[in-house]
Formats: sequence, structure tokens, C-alpha cells
Amino acid sequence: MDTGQAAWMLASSAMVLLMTPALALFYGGMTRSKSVLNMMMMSFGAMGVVVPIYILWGWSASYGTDLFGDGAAGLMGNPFEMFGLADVQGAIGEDGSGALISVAFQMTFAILTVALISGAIADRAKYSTWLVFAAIWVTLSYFPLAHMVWGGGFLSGEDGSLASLLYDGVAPIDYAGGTVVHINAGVAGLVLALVIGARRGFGSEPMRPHSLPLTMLGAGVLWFGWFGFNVGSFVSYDDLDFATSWVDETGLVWINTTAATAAAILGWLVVEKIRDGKATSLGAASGIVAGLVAVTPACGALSPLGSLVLGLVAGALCALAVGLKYRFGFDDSLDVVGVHLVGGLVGTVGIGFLATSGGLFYGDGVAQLVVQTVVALFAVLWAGVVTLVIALALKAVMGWRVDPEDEVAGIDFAEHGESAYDLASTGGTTFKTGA
Amino acid sequence: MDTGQAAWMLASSAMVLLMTPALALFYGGMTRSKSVLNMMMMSFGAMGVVVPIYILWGWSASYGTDLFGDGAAGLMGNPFEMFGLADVQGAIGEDGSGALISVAFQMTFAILTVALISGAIADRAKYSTWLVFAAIWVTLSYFPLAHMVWGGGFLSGEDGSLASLLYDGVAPIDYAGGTVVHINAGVAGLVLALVIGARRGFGSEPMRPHSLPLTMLGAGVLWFGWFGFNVGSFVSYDDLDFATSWVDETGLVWINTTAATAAAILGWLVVEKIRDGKATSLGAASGIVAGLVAVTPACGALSPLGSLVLGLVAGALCALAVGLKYRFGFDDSLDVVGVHLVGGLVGTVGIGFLATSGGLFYGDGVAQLVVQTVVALFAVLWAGVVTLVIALALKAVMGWRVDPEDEVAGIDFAEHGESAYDLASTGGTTFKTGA
Amino acid sequence: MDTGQAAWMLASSAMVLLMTPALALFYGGMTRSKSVLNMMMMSFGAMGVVVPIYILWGWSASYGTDLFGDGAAGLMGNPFEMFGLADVQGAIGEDGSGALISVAFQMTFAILTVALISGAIADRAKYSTWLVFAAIWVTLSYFPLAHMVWGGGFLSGEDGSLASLLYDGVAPIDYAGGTVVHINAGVAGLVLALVIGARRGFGSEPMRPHSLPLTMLGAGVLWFGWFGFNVGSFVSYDDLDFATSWVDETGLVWINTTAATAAAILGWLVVEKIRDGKATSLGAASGIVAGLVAVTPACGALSPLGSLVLGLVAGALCALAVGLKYRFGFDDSLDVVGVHLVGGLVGTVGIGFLATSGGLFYGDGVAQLVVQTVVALFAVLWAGVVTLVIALALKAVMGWRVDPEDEVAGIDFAEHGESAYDLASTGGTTFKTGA
Amino acid sequence: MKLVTAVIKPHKWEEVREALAAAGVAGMTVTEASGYGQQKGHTEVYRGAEYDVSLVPKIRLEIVVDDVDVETVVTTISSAAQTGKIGDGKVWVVPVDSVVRVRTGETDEAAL
Amino acid sequence: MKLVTAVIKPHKWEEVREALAAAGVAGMTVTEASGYGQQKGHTEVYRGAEYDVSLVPKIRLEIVVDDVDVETVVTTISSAAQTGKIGDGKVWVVPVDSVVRVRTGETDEAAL
Amino acid sequence: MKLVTAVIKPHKWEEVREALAAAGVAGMTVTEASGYGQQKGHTEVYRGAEYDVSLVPKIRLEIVVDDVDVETVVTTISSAAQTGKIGDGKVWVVPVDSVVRVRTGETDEAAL
Ligand SMILES: Nc1ncnc2c1ncn2[C@@H]1O[C@H](COP(=O)(O)OP(=O)(O)O)[C@@H](O)[C@H]1O
Ligand SMILES: Nc1ncnc2c1ncn2[C@@H]1O[C@H](COP(=O)(O)OP(=O)(O)O)[C@@H](O)[C@H]1O
Ligand SMILES: Nc1ncnc2c1ncn2[C@@H]1O[C@H](COP(=O)(O)OP(=O)(O)O)[C@@H](O)[C@H]1O
Repeated sequence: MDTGQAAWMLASSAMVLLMTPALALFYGGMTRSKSVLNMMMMSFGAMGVVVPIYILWGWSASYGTDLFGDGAAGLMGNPFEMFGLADVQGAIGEDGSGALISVAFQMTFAILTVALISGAIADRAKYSTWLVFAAIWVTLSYFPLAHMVWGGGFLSGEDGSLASLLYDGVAPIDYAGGTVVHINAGVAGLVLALVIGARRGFGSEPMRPHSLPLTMLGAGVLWFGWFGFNVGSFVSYDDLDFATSWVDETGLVWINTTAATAAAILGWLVVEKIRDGKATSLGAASGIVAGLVAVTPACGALSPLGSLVLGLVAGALCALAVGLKYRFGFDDSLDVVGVHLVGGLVGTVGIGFLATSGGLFYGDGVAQLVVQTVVALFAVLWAGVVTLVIALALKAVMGWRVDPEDEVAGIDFAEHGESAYDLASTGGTTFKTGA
Repeated sequence: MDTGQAAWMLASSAMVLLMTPALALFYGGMTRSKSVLNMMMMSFGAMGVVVPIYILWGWSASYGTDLFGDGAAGLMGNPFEMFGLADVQGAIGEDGSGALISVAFQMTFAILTVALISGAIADRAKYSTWLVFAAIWVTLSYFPLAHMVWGGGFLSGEDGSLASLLYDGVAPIDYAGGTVVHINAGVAGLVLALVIGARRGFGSEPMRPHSLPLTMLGAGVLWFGWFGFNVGSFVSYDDLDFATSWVDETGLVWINTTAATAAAILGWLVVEKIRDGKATSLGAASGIVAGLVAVTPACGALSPLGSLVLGLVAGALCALAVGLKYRFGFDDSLDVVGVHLVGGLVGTVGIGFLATSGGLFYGDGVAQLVVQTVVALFAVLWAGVVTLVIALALKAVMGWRVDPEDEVAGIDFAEHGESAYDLASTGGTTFKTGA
Repeated sequence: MDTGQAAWMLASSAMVLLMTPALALFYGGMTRSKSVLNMMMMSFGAMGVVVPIYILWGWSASYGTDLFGDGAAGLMGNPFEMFGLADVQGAIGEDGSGALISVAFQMTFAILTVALISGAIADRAKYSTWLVFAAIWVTLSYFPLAHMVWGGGFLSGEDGSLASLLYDGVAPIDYAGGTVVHINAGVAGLVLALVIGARRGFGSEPMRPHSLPLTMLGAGVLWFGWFGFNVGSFVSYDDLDFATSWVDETGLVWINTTAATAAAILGWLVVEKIRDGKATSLGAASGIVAGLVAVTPACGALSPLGSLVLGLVAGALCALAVGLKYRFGFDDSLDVVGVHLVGGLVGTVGIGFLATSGGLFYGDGVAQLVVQTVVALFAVLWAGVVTLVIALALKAVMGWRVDPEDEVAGIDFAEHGESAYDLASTGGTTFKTGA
Repeated sequence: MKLVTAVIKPHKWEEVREALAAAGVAGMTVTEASGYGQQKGHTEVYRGAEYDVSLVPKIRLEIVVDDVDVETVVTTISSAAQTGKIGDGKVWVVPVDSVVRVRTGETDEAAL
Repeated sequence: MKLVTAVIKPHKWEEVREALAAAGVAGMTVTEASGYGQQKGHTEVYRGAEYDVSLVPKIRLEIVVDDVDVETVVTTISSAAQTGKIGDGKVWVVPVDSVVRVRTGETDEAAL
Repeated sequence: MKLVTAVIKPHKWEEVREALAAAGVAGMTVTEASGYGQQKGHTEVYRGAEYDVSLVPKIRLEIVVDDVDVETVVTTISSAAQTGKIGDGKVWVVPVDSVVRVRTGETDEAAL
């Protein structure tokens, strides 16, 4: 890694770290004003919990030698190999390789993925249970998938991997985390929503966003941070027919990221205009995220025109998908499923159609499409089973729900002892005592 | 482009992209709470519309071969030459040239410029008309000016350009967009305000900002993003007597950007203190933008001390200029004219006085000053005529104004079906149906 | 400085500049809604005042030749040597050295440090007095300390410095400003709070934060900006046993910054959970800042595990320290003492225990610990005496307090003629006249 | 005519509105209010400083009704708003001299 | 004395205030309110889920007046607040036993 | 029974609450309000445009009391809320026909 690449990775890492507070704003604006702090705290708590874990065993479990077997194409890295980042440089390369910068970068992905899930369980989950869940889930669902996809494991293109069993030489493509991040978080959100149950009044009481400017701010900052996420995830593919150097590939990834996102805004707004008669600001903010999600795995494999198409489709499909929860009656409160699972699937599978090298639409047959689909399904399965086990165990041991009365009065007070706003001339509040 | 320069350009592009959401906050805070979403949506909509256009024909129309004539010093590039970014690398340089990064960077400027205009027409414009306007205006006013100034066209220093007709060898200076971005948007704002007409109650009803913290947040983030805007716009001038390398010039541009902005805060606040008796937070936020606007064209040509002077003057003049709309009765609602047109003129013309190489105050005569002034006037003219034609055509075809009752009740509901805030314990809202 | 390092420094400078608006949000959210604008304006005003000063004499006073004596290990640089940044490159190195980028970077530190102080005097200080204070204090307390610590002065490791008098060859470590920034600002805050006196109703009337989402937003952006602050402060130590190149050291500093911050969130929340029964969002936001403060001086000298320990301790101690103001009755309104002074001391002294090279816990004896402690105490002393003199002089000459009635009605209107929010359907406001 | 003022728990507003609509009440004026009474508020903690929040959020309804409807309206509200827990609120009735409908100038019964 | 309570459209507040000032009314208390009546609210859509917003923003004025001024005040308000469209609001009058001006302790007429 | 309505300065709310509690008043309903009267608002300036803010923030209390307590309650409020400066507010009393406690259905004196 030269200093220029290192400079961009340092910036990228900071930008991805910023995405978690941005997500807190994006989600927080969508909740009612009595539960915005809890919503934001689920993200901030994820930062507190995941970072120490990542340093202790997360990097090792993701990028260490395969835990079982002969060290190839497995399910998880050895969490003790580089425990506490012991000798990271020695383990993966010589001095100056930027190994520590890679740790920094990857750490921020783990935090964000956990935080994404919280949108599915707004307003009702015990904070302590959430924190414990975060710690266990990142260990058992995130690190393994990161290992499988990026660490040379079962979902990579290595010998012995799933893809290699299907087609020889067709590696799955997941540039920045369609499977590891979005499908993973989306499935976890769905499972948690089912295990924990709906908010009191779901589908009957109004639960409209308490501050859309907060949500739009969050969406804007997420877009900014996502350049770190995608463009920082440079991976050297051999067959890119468009970009042939770091400078070119990063430029292409940047443009693709923006193209898909802008198109997804349009896609979402068009669906709204047709279905509801009005194009909303929440729709625009949601379209941004949907587009970014879909282009995450695909941003290095598409042309800008392909990215426009992918984004348009993702925006439209996600706009339709957020209605599913009412049809099927699961309270995925802030649409983790509708946006991240659906968007992640659109992107991961869409590569099979749109990849300039390997895509069906480019005349390269169905091999890539099949590989992408199978990998996506495997990720769904993995995340589903692991999350279900953790969620049920925690339900039995700690319980997931706050007291129903507290839920009605507002979880912010019940769990955090605070109210988000005091804009009035009096809050009828009395000072009692200093710390 | 080496990896270090590429790293900075990638970061810069992301920072400039962030400026559009930041502008949405800056503007949104200044509107009344019943129209903040529409205000923000004009920016977010610009992102959705301009990006696909830029990819399809925007880059080509800006930096392609001159559309008419022998390909030199013309008015617009050929929009079909690199349609869809076809073969961008081949067309403008070899692999590794960073051509795609330049596209990324320039694309963000086009978005922002369009979004800037929206401040002039707050609270009253049909959203559909705005989106169509954005698409046409960026094509007919922005791309041509970008081509003229930066694409070797009529306002560059090339043979056959306006400047070359006046003085041989005196190239106009517009480092990061005083003409292309600010004068262009400022004039467009003025024309739209005149064509569309004033808000109901303009000049009689109170229309004070609904959230100044939002505006200050926007101003702060705009400042941050502007480092990408200015410092990312490295252009190699031959005669810079201060900075002699990339590392030095970027450092100088960074310092100048900050110097002018800080001085403009002071300039604006001093005018307020004298005229109104109080220095306001809206004044500080506005001073930031005024300073950034003025230094945009000048940031590579001045010394830090010259930048302090420019900023001070720009802050003070813009603070005085925002009152013009009441005197002349045009409802430039959020002062696009007072800040961007006036600031852009101060910066563009100010170079003629303050440029360390070429400036009148540095004993280099009036040549630069004349060139700068003429170029600025040409930009005013171009933007004025083009915008007027588009605005009148759209008035005839689609109409510009929402229903007067909707304007009073709030455009957020009328155009987007949403309200920005729900801070109350009840909103008297009933859940009707899921999607 | 190569282009890669320059790219990162440019980004870092922009990120640190963003920290001041972020601080304005962080602080602004904690005040009551009637004084949020004044709180934010103290930060924005610091930007307006400090930048011109820094350009004029700040850089020179920090990094110029020692003002007195033979030019070694002194108390302040010569403010006239590079007045107006005259010939900065010539004075400190050849072209391409990035000298101007260093100026840019250092300038942002001076702004932030001044802004930090304002938290101690929320809701009650005359704005004009604050601006004058900012100008004098940065000159007499900040530039000298910057010179002493980073400019080869009395608190550096140079011959004749304090440390060299104690132990030969043991240089004090302050990577990014534990003494210069945080102890300095923390002590100044304490002194100002004492000189100015408590807010009316302190300790009896409720003064709860008016918008915690604003505070959390501020904390998130501060974290982001702090990567510029810490990771941009690369200093070449000879004996780092962990990082051996720019790429490695920056990676390490990045990780350490994040590790300490995450751990401090946990530390703060655990104290709250035990003491108050609930883990709050204000606690999480405060923990972030506490962790960042503590790791500021230490981020280049610790291992990631050491950083986790430091952060945990800092979070917990600061959570306890914010109660001191009620015990001792000084109104350090937003806990500049509890967070910046205490956090700065924890970090500066903690290095003596935790430095992988020199730390007591690593078997390297007490030399580093003694040096760190003595240097910290000297900084406390310097800041205390200088601030006291300035504060008392301004009290006599200009006065510090606004009218008591204005304080009750809200300083925003009294000093700035504005109100922060207008969310109501009517504000009972009448338009009087345009500018 | 009488003015019925009711102070109820916010999450009961929807039910009360429906019950009133069923009872034929077509108009009312609603304000957000805070209640102070037997129902206790809660304690909040900010950086260790404790605050007693003594006021509890309530919704306040005002309905001008014909004398004959007073009984029905009061009963409808009380039953719809009842949870049986402390803090359910109060309903009080005040005499009204006259009412005007601004749009038409109609007065008294015709104005309702 | 009487208490005149008026519920009007928010954008009419300025006109009503001026008309009242012209009619010699020097004081009043204003609250934000929401109205429910013939004037319908609107529908909002968030991610496809529809909400009926049944309440409409209103301004609520309270003016304690001398018996002799009641007629004037009511008429002044109704005409100033009238747009002729549904939802213009109501004005009602309630008897008042006594008034105190807190600052001076003056009562009744002197307190107005 | 009577309904005592008081409009006071916001920063006096705490003192009034304590005085009322001392006087045995256990319940009340509070709304935020804005006052218009002799106390003048202020002028705000946004980008040079001046606005007169004519309304001043107030707190509005409603207390239903037994006839015998009216005097005490009114006096308690007026003295606790008094600063002697213009804008201290008003207290007015209105007759009440009946009160219901929603939780129990108790009426009149028992409902207070
Ligand atoms: N004397 C009163 N006058 C006016 N409102 C009252 C009075 N007492 C109580 N209230 C209102 O009724 C609400 C409920 O009263 P509270 O004493 O808490 O419970 P409950 O009515 O169930 O006994 C209070 O929050 C307040 O808004
Ligand atoms: N019975 C009532 N009691 C109190 N306020 C009422 C009543 N009916 C209507 N209002 C108020 O008057 C407003 C206007 O009433 P509405 O029926 O919408 O139109 P209009 O008065 O023009 O017929 C309502 O929004 C509500 O605030
Ligand atoms: N006629 C009135 N009816 C209702 N409320 C009034 C009336 N006059 C004044 N008020 C209320 O009393 C408050 C104080 O009145 P103001 O005239 O400013 O001072 P003071 O009562 O000290 O003479 C006003 O802000 C308003 O809320």
C-alpha cells in the first residue's frame, strides 16, 4: 500500500465510521419523538460493543486461518490466532503493508452492520438485551460471513468454495458487502422482528416519523460515508474490462455508486407518485439508501449505465417491498427487510445480469448469475439460522421486551431516563440533585 | 494523476457531493416549518435528476470537442461524443490518467449548482416543474458555461476566446467556479424569482427561519465540503508566485479558502452590528457562505492576506445586498442573488485587484481586471437569457405555482404529502392503511 | 511530504475544521432552547476571530524562533518573524515541504481549542467580551503552549526543556494535544466559570438539554473529525515498537483512537448504570468525547489493548468528574472541566503507565510517568494564570455578564436578536421592515 | 349551551374521538396540555444531575354542546377515556352564553 | 364580565389582532390548538402507509371583557376571521365571576 | 365549583406550583400559552428584515376548585406569581356546573 492508497483508506475508514452516527440520525428521525434516543442509542451502543470485540477476536475470526479443516474455504477464521491484534503485521504481511489500516477499515463495517439491524426493532427492545445480542451476533453471524466472502472462505472463489463446486473459475462478486452486510443485517432484522413481536398499536396507531429533516440529514451523510464503504473496498479483480488501475477503478466505483443512488431516488419517487399520488421526502431518503445498498456488491463490476439500471430497479423494488410488512403482519419497524434485504438481493443477484464481465446481459451466460444467486441464498440461510438461535436464547434468558406501559409512555424515559427534546418554555421540571 | 492526488480527488468528490445535502439543511432551516421538506427535496431531487444526465451527456457537453466550428473556444461541447461516458479514458487520456475521477468530481459541481438556485423559489413552486427545469437548465446553462470556462471554450484563455480578443496572453481566472457555479446560479435564481413571482405575504407576513441550528449545521458542513470544491480544483497556472507544486498549491488554496470565510463572518457581523444593533447567528452562517462563494474563483490566485481582504469585503457587501429584494420587490426568498450572485461577482472581479500575479493592487495593471469583469458580465448575460427562456417556456407549458390555498396551508403537504415534524404527544393522526 | 501524505493532511485539516461546527452542535443541544444560538455562536465566532489572527501572528508565535533567549526550549515563538505567513516556505523548508499544509492543519487546532472553552460559560456571557477574550487568550495561552510542546519549546524534549532537566533523553509525549488543547481549554473553562459566576438558578432550576439528537449528532461528527486531529498529527518518534512506517503508524493511531473512544462509551455508561440506574444517550455522547480527549496525547504511544484500557478509565473518571461542579458550586455549565481537563489529564498522565515504550506497566520505570505528570502540571499552571489575568482584566474593562433579565428571558434574543426555533403555526410575529 | 372540557391521556384520544363521532359530536377543539395530580411524573438524569418531571402529557378537549347533550357527551368521554389507572383525567362543564360560527355568523344551536 | 374564546385559522391571527386592537382590546391570551369539525384534514403517506390527519391547526384566543364589550369583541373577531370557507372557527362566551391582575392585585374591570 | 384559570410568567411556574401544593391544591392542568398585552414583545432581525414578536411566552393553569377554596387559590397564585413588573398575568374565575373523575366516575367535589 503506497501513501496515496493509505491516505484514501484512512479517509474511507473515518467515513465509514461516520455512517453509524448517520444511520442513527436516519433511523432516529423515523421514530416517534418518545423513542428517538433509544433508536440512536442502539447504534451508539453498537459502536461501544463491537469495537473492543473486533480488536480482541473479530479481525482474527474474519481474516485468520480457517478454524476447522485444512485452512481453505471454511466457515470462520481462528479467533485466537491474532487475538488482540497480536502481531497483525507479521501474520499478514511485512511492514508498510497497511495491515493495520485494513483492520481499521474492516472494523467500521462490523459496527455498521450490527447497527443496521436495530431499525427492525424500534421502540420496544430492552437495551441490555440489544447490547448482548450485538456482541454475540457479530461474532457468530458477521465474522463468519466476512470470512466466507472476503477471507478466502466458503463463499469466496477459492478452491473448495461453494462457487468452485458449481462452476470452475467463476468467483462470486461482492465488492463491498451485499451479502456480508446487507443480506446479513436484513435477514437478522426480519428474524428479530418475528421473535420480538410487533409494537403495541402496529398497523392501527399512527407511527409517523417525528423529524424528516433528521432522516434526510442522515441519508445525506450516509451517502457521503458510503464512498468510503464502496470506493475504499478496492479489490483487484483480474477481468475488469473498464478499469485497469487503482486510479481508474476507484474512479469507476465512485461514479457507479453515485449513479445507482441517484437512479434509485428516481425509482422510488416514481413508484410513490404512481401508487400514492405524491413523491415524498422520506421516499427520496429511502431511495438513497436503497440505491447504495444495491450497488454495494456491484460497484466494481458494472458500467455507469449498468449502475443506473441497477439503481432504478432497486429503488422501485424497495419502494414496493416496504409494504410487505403490513401484508404479512411482521413489524420490521424501519424497513430493514424492505431496504437492506431486498436491496442486497437486488444488487447481489443483479450482478449476474449486469456485470460487464460475466453478466447475462453482456452475453456471458448464466454462470455468474447462478453463482450470485446461490451465494445470496446461502447467506440468507446462514444469517437466518444463526440469528434465530441467538434471538430465542436471549428471549429465554434475558427477555426482549420492555414493559408494555413503558412502551406506551415511551422507551426513551424507561430505558435511558431522558427525553429527546425540551423545546417548551417550561417542561414542568424540577431540579433535584447534582451527581 | 498519482495515487496521492487521486486519493485527494476521491475525498474531494465525496465532500462536494455532501454539499448538496448540506445546502438542503442550510436552506431548509431558513424556511417556515410548513415548507422545509419541499425546500430540501429541491436539492435531493437535483441529485436524482442531474446525475443520470451528467453521465449520459453532461460530461461530454462540458469537456467534449466544441460542438460548432473548428473545435476551439466555442460555447458547448458535443454531447454525443462521450455519451454515457463511452470510452472516457480513450477520449481524454491514457489509462491511469484519473479521467473517471475527474468525471466524478465535476458531476458533483453540476448537482450543487442546480440545487443552489432553489433558494430563490422557496415555498411555492410545483415540484414537477422544478425537476424538469433542473434537467433543461443544467443542459443549456451549466454545461455550456462549464465548457466555456474550463473546457477550453469561449471564456477560457484559449486562442479565439473572449479574453484573447481583449488582451493577448491574459487568461481569465476562475479556479473553482465563480462564474460557472455562483454567477450562473445567482442569475438563474433572480430570473426565476421574477418569473414565478413572490410568495403570498412576501414583505408583509413574517417568514422567519424555523430552525437556525439546522441552518448553522448546514453552513458548517458546506464549509467542510468546500475544501473539496476549492482545493480539489487544482489547476496548473504557470505564474503562481507563491505555490510551486501540488503540495504547496493545495496548501495555499486551503488556507485562502479558510481565510476568506473567516473574514466574511466578521464582515457580515460588523454590518449587522452597525445596522441592526445585533450580530446574528443567521448572519454568521450567511457570512460563511458569502466568503466561500467569493473565494471560489480566487482561491488559487491570492495570498492569505489578500484572501482576508476579499472575504471581509464579500461578507460586508453580501450583508448589504440581501436587503435589495425588499427595495426592489422581487422575492429571492433565501437570497441566492444577495449571496451567490453578489459573492460570485465580488470574487471574480476581485481577482483583478488582488491576484498576486496580475492584480491591480500588485502593480500589474488593469488587464486582468478588465478580463475578469468582461467574463463575469458574459456569464450574467448567458445565464440570464437562457434561464429566462426556459422559465417562461415552463410557465406556459407546466405552470410554476402551486395552488394559493396549498401555499398558505404549506407546500410540504400539498406537494409531498408529509409534515416535517411530529413532536407533539398526539398529532390527531389515524393509521389508515399500509402500502 | 509526498502527495499521499499531503492528501491525508488536506483531508485531516478539513476534518478538524469541521470539528468546530460539530462542537457547536454538541454544546448547542445541551443548552436550553433559549440559548442555543449563543452557544453555537461562541464557536462560530471563534472561527471568525482565530483564523485571521493565526494567519497574522499565530503560526509565527507557535513555530517561530524562540522569542527570548538563544532560541531554544523557550516559552513562545516570535510572532513577527513570519507575520502574515510571510515567506513560510523559506523559513521552514524548501518548496514542496508541505509547510502551508501544516499551517492549515495547525490553524484548525487553535480554533477548536478556543471554542471548547465556551462550554463552561453557557447562557450568560456577553458576546463581545467573548470575542475579545478569544483573541487575547489564543495569543497568550494557546500559541505559547503550542510552541512549548510542539515548537521545540520548554515542554518539548529539546535541550534545556523541562523534561531534559528532569531526565536526560526522556521526551514528553503529546501526540495531538492533551496539554496544548484539552488541559489548556479545560483549565481556561474552570477559571472563566469562577470569574464569571454561575447562571441564575444554577443548582436549583432545571437546565436540561433541549435537544439530545443535536448533541449526539455533534458527538458523531466530532468522532469523525478527530481522525483528522489524531491521525493527521503524525510525529516521527524514534522508538515506536509497534509502527515503523507512515502507513503503519497512521493505521495504529486510527485504531487506537477508535478503541479508546468505544471503551469510553462503555466506561461512562457503566458508571451511569450503577450510579443512576440508567445508561443515557447524553452519557454515550459524553463518553465519546471523553475517550477522544484522553487518547489525543496517547494515540501514537499505545497498543490497541492499552487504548481500550485508557478509554475505559477515562470514560468512567469523566462520568464521575462531571458531578464535581455541584459539589464545589462552580457552574462549568457543559463540563469542560469534567471532560476536557480530566480527560486531558488522564490521557497525558496515562501515557506514563501505558506507553508501549516507556510506560510503567511495560516495565520501563517511572521516568516517563514523572515527565508526563510534570508537563501536565506546568500546562495547568500556565493556562490557569494566563486565563485568570485575561478574565479579570476583561471583567474590569468590558464586563462579562449580560443583564440578569436578559439571562432569564434568554440570551439568544438579548445578544443576537433571534430565536432558534419557530415550529408553531403562529409565532405571533409581525413583519416590520426589510433591510 | 355548555362547554365540556375534558383532560385525557394522549393514547386515548383516538378512542374518545371515535366514541364522540358515534355519539354525534361533530366538532371540537383540541390542545396539548400537561397534567399535575396524583399521577406522578418521573425522574430524568443528565450527566448525573437529577430532575423531577412532575407534569404528565395530556390532551385537552373543548366541546360546546347543547344543554340536552351534555350528559351524553360527558359520559361518552369518561367511558372511552377510562383505563382505571391513576391519571385518567377530568371532565368539567361550564355554562355558555352564546356561540357564533365564524364562517356564517350563525349563532347558538345553529353554530354547533 | 365575560370570557370570549375564539378558535380561528392561523393565518387570520394577524388580521384579528389588528381588528381587536382597533376595537380597543388591549390584552388576550393565545394558545395553539387543533380543530376537528367539518373541515377535513388530509392524508399523509410514509413509506406507503397512509395516515389520516384529522386535526387542523387553529389558533385559540381567550379574552376577558367587560359585559358591555362582549358584543363588539365577538363581532370584531368573527368578521376579521371570516374567509367564508369551512373551518373558519367558532367564538363562544362564558360568564366570568372575577378577574385579578397579578402584578397589582387589582380586580375585575380594573384588572382588564 | 369554580374553574380558576391563571396566566403567569413561565419562570414563576415552579414557585406557583409549590405555593399551591402548600395550599392543598393537588391537581391542575397546564398549557403553554402566549400573552398579548401591555408587556411588549421584542424585535428580531433575520438578514436585515425586522420582525415584531408581539406575543410573550406564558404558562396557563386551569384548576377546578370547590367554591370555598376559590379565594385561597386565587390569592395563592397571585402572590406567588407576582414580580411587580408588567406582564405578570391574570387570574380569572368561571362557574362550573359539574366535574367527573374519569378513572372512577366520581363527580363534583369527590372528583377533585
Ligand atoms: N383540580 C383540577 N383542576 C383541573 N385539572 C385537574 C385537577 N385535578 C386533576 N386535574 C387533571 O386531571 C389529570 C388526572 O388527575 P390525577 O389526579 O393524576 O388522576 P385521577 O384523575 O385519576 O385521580 C391531571 O393530570 C390534571 O391534568
Ligand atoms: N362543538 C364544538 N366545540 C368546540 N369547538 C368546535 C366545535 N365545533 C367546531 N369547533 C371548532 O371550530 C372549528 C371549525 O369548525 P368546522 O366544523 O370545521 O367549520 P365551520 O365552523 O366553518 O362550520 C373546528 O376546527 C374546531 O376547532
Ligand atoms: N383581557 C384579557 N383576557 C385574557 N388574558 C389577558 C387579558 N389581558 C391580558 N391578558 C394576559 O395577561 C398577560 C399580562 O398582561 P399585561 O397587560 O401584559 O400585563 P399586566 O397584567 O401586568 O398589566 C398577557 O400576556 C395575557 O396573557
